[in-house]
Amino acid sequence: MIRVQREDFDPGVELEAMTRGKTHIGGVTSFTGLVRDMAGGTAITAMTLEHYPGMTEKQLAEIEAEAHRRWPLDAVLIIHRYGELKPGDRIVLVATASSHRDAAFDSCRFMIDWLKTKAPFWKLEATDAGSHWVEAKESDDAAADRWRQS
Amino acid sequence: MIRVQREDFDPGVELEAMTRGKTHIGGVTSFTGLVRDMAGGTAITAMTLEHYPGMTEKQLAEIEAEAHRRWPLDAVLIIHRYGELKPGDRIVLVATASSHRDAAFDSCRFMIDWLKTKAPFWKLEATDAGSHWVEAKESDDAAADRWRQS
Amino acid sequence: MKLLYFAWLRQKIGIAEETLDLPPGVETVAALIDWLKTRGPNYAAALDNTKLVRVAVNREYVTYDHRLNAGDEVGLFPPVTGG
Amino acid sequence: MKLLYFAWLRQKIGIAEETLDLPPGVETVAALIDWLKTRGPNYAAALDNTKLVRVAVNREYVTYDHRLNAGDEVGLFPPVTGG
Repeated sequence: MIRVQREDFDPGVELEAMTRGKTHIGGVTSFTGLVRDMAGGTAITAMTLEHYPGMTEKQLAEIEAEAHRRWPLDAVLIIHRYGELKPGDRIVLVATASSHRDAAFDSCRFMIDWLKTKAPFWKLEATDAGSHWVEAKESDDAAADRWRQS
Repeated sequence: MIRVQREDFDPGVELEAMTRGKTHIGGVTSFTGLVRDMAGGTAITAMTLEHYPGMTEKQLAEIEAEAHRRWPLDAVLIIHRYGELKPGDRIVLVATASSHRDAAFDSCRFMIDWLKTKAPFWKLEATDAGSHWVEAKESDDAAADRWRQS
Repeated sequence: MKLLYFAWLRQKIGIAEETLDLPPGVETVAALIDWLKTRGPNYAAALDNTKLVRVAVNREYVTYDHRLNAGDEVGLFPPVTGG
Repeated sequence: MKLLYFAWLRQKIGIAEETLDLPPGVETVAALIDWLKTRGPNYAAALDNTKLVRVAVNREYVTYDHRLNAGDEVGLFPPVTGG
């Protein structure tokens, strides 16, 4: 399941809903991304997430579908927020459930790695010295490349 | 933090408590293990987890300490239940928080892999045909071996 | 054709979206970007370094040699930084 | 010395724990297990296949050549299956 929303979410409620009644699930792996209070030695006062309505959902749905193609998964969840956030706020939750632990871990990591390079979101960081757009990281491209199939 | 308990736990509450006030954390990876309703084609009606009080906590604390030695982690959580559980019930939660996504993923997987081969817990599965002790899996030994350092 | 701009690309151009007819002779994404750059210094500044300009047509990523159609929705934006 | 048994090893032996003096001549884990097997068919059945018997002394894993002391807590159990 895919959700793009302004509001916060409760990881406990979401993970519970994801597995409820599916007693063949053996494990759930999740990654929650949070707004950090510092970036490159500068204090962050706020972070605004812009997205591309319509395309964002489409890209996330493709990532979800790709995870299902690659691993035997019983459930997939991606929730990503947009709008203005504060340090410590939740940004994203990705979670996968499987009867196999390795599948749950690999697919969860795959999804956050791909999301970071494919889902159209942009972070604007506000500091006391003004605001600036976060630059894409080469390490994120490298992380996504790990999952490329020949 | 380590907890060995009979009672259920709420992953949302636990993950929230783990990161509260620590706004330098960038990501939290968690793995929740659940009781599966089937094992080798047989329906499971209940699962009883036995442990070695005192040693279990000691081994989990050593796994926590080893994770801190190997990765830059801001918080570590292991909760493991014992006693009688039903299909769908939570067994274990392991979670790690870091400013680095790769560290959070690797350390979380390390902890569950090591826990499965080192923490003194034993599963007794009940079926309509009687109950039996779960046998250790070679795949778990192989998973733990991934993390051995030369 | 509908054009959508995001993040600093949107800020540099000064608008979030615009609707226009596909200009004569503009058949590919690359040609569209070259043409947009002639529309003013704001467009030129935003689209100067095409290494930093990602393009989606109808909400799917495309390469610069992708051929455009009259009714396309074209999104132009910097490398993404979500997650 | 305190001995603790767990899981099917406990069930086969029939007790969860017992306290006894380190028998004369028993200096290692291996010797202790050999001695225990002489105490009855329940012990022999539980400890027959030492590939399946893990040993902890004072709550730390040890190998079979580990040397025992009088006040040790010795745990004997099958390979663990938690998580």
